[in-house]
Amino acid sequence: MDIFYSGMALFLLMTLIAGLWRVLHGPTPADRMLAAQLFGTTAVASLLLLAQALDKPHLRDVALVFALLAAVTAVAFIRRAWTVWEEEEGDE
Amino acid sequence: MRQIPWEVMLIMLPLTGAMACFFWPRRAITLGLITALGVVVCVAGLGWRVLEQGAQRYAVGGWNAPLGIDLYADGLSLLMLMVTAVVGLGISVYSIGYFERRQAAHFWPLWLFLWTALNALFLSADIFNLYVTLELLGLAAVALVALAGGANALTAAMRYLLVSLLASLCYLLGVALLYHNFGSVDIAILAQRVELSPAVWAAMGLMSAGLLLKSALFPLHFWLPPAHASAPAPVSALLSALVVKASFYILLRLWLEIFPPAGAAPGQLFGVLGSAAVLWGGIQALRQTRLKLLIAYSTVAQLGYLFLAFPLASSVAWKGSLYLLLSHALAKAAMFMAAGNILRFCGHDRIVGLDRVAQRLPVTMTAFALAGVSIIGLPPSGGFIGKWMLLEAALRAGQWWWVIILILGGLLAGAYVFKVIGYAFTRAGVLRQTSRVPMTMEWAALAMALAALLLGLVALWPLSLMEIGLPFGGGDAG
Amino acid sequence: MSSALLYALAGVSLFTLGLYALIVHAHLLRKILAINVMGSGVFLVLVALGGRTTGAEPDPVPHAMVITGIVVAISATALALALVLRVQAATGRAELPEEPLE
Amino acid sequence: MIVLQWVFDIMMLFALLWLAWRALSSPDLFTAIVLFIAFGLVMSLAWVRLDAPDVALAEAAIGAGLTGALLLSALARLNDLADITHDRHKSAAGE
Amino acid sequence: MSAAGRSRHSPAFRWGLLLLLLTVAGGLGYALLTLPDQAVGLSEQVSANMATSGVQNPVTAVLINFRGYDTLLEMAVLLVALLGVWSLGSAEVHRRIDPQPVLSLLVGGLAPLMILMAGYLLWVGANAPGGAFQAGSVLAAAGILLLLSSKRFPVRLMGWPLRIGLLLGLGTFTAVGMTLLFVSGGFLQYPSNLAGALILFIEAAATLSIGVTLAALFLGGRPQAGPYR
Repeated sequence: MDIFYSGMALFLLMTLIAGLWRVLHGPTPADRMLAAQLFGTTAVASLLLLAQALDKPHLRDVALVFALLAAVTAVAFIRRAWTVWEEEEGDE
Repeated sequence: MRQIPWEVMLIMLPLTGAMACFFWPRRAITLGLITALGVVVCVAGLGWRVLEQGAQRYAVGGWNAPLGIDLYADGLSLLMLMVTAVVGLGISVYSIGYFERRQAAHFWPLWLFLWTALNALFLSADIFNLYVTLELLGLAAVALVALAGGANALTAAMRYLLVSLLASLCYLLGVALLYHNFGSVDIAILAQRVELSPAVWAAMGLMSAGLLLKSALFPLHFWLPPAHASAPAPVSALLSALVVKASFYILLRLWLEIFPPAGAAPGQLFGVLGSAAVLWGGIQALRQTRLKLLIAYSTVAQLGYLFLAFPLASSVAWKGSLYLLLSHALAKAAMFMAAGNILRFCGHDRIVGLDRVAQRLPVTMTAFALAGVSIIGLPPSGGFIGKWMLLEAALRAGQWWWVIILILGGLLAGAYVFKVIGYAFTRAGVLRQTSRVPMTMEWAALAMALAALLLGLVALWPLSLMEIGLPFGGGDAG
Repeated sequence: MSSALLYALAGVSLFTLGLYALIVHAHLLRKILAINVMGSGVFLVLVALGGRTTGAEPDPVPHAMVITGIVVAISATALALALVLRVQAATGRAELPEEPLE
Repeated sequence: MIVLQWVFDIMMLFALLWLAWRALSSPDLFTAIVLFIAFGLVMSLAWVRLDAPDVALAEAAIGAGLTGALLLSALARLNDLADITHDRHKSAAGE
Repeated sequence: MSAAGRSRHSPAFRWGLLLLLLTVAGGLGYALLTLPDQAVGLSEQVSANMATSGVQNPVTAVLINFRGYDTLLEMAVLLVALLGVWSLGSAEVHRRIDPQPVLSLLVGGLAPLMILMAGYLLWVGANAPGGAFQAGSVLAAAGILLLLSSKRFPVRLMGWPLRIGLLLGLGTFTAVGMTLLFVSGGFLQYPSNLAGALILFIEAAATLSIGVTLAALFLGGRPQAGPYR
């Protein structure tokens, strides 16, 4: 069972690295940001798996904090970065 | 009857004062002055205790080292605390006249937090706790530099912040290595356990590099002149007199207690860099056209002297270096305060434009000249005693070449001090409107300069304080 | 070589990498990122070395130190970012001038 | 199991170093910040791996979350400021 | 922005630096390899004293009890950073805020969840991973979300209520420490029967303060309606 969970975590870590490609090459900032958000989701998933595999229930708290805090970066991105570009297009 | 733990009061009083000043910005000046007086009383209390009972160790929270954090006060920490209290009181008085109400509301809490950090640093016996105090000190100092506003001060503050963070991280990495090699962060315990290994060498390199960067030893001094010259005058005084000395103090503690087995080679390197600082700082100071920059470069030079004790590494040399440190703190505070007065009076600090300041601001110029006496190292000032002791230590160790540096440095200092005084007596080409300088600012500067002189007249008392707890080892009494 | 040591070595690499970027890059925002990377490196060394004894509970003291360090790091970062904004407003550039003063 | 662990460790450290390197060298600042946020994330996973869940929690909240938000908002303000100064120069040239 | 990656140093300098830093890294790596094989930390002392520390989580015990003085100073560091940011100038509050229904829906759901999470982390910190700093940062995240989405800036709260929030943690820590000095005879020396309660009390205040301070740091300046207007 342990090997199954750890293997899954490893697999998720690999997807995480694969997702980096989008961050580096995503044409718009939104692409990059979304890729980073995807990272967060992957990390949450791997944490939940590790919690099960290592029998450490407190890792679920870490996963929960990840999930919640991902929202803050996303909103910070939307509120700050996004409005600036909208103004640029809309105002002129 | 339970004893009052003065060392705890020394840290918690300015901390509480800072919080109070932050909470009641309108009452900041009153609250700040009360706190400053309170701190002086606490230093006196601690001094009395140390004189009567010898070095003091206090376990915070009742947990003794290595698990907990100890506060430690011996003669060395006591002298640092005393000079901080004297300079701090002077700066507190000076700043009443200097800052307008709005700025005072920012200045006081930051300054009291900085004072907290200084006291905590001089009392700490724990290298990780020292890291926290260093960060507190650094952030407060940066914020105080930025208080001046304007492009110069802001860029200087930014540079200072980056340097300070970099230095703290180097120091912390060293702490990590020492902790994992010997299982403690307490200086006394480390001193017992330490034995030379590659990890200790690495820790020594990292911690020394970080602390040298913070205490601006040549060639790592590049951040100091802009920061010290563009800060508000009381802040410049603070930085030059106390803040750079704090990191030097940690370096001194580490080298005296943890790293002695490392041998003489690193000490020689410090000595060479110190000599370079004395000469380079002196020449640069001489070349400056602005008074505050001149004084800032003079700080670079004077810091160089302190490192001359490392190659000599005898009790006399350490004491001489500490003596120079104390008198430089007082004299440099006086100089920057005087420069602040001149800046306020003339509206600029160009040296050639010091239009007869000597006649028109006699108290300020007296303060500058007296501080200059100590900086040059003429008798009967504190600077003279310190240099004399270094000279003696150098001759006794047969390393005569340091004597040349001491003499050349003194000549350079004489040249730049007299350059300022000379222009202060003559009429400038372009005459300008002048503005009034508050009495408190003038007399605060003079008081600091007189204290620096006094340090030369009562030399025996500080020297006997230095013996308490034997921070410099016993042996050759001088 | 244990995995604890591996992580500590990675910490040293992060420290050096950050130091290089701190010196080489001119933009202040990137210098701040570099300082943060250096900090992470130091924290990694601090915690990783505490777990050298395999099987035992890791040492909690470095953990507490690192939590302290993380909070110090974010305080410094926030102050630095606020300063960068003021520097940009005052000089028009988020870089330090080549010549320190005048 | 042991081999899997080693592979996991090495991949994680590789990801960590690579993210740090790219965050500090990619030409676009926004990308750099996003990579830095991802770096904080992997850092937090590293703390979990090192059996330091308290630090992992702090890193997840501060390192990956709040620092990222701070950096993003600072970058947006910097760009705002640059636009304002740019506009000022443009209008000054026009008048 | 595109110029951000540019460097002003010559290639020779960069290569020289790279070489130097590689040497440094090599030296440090070698130093790490020579450390003793077994960790020589303070685990034993910590576990020996856990019974009287008042909590079950060793990291919380170290942070608030054994080395609580470090944490006290660190709270001061946080406050100093805020003072520094405030002394630089006032914050620019959003110039134009459009009503965004999705965002307010998101925030309306998330913020209470975060506050709940902060409370949970604070509570659980006594015997499991968690504690004041983690809880405080999650609280700060909730605050930042509210700041980012609120249609109106909470001006009325920006005077002394804000300052109380900022000072609460450091103030409580100091007050408890000093009270203990006069009651039990040692600064920050918790009596073992009260330690758990006192630690929770300090942590609760610290959580609130850390949350408020970090959220205020996010504003990037002194709130306009602050005490210095």
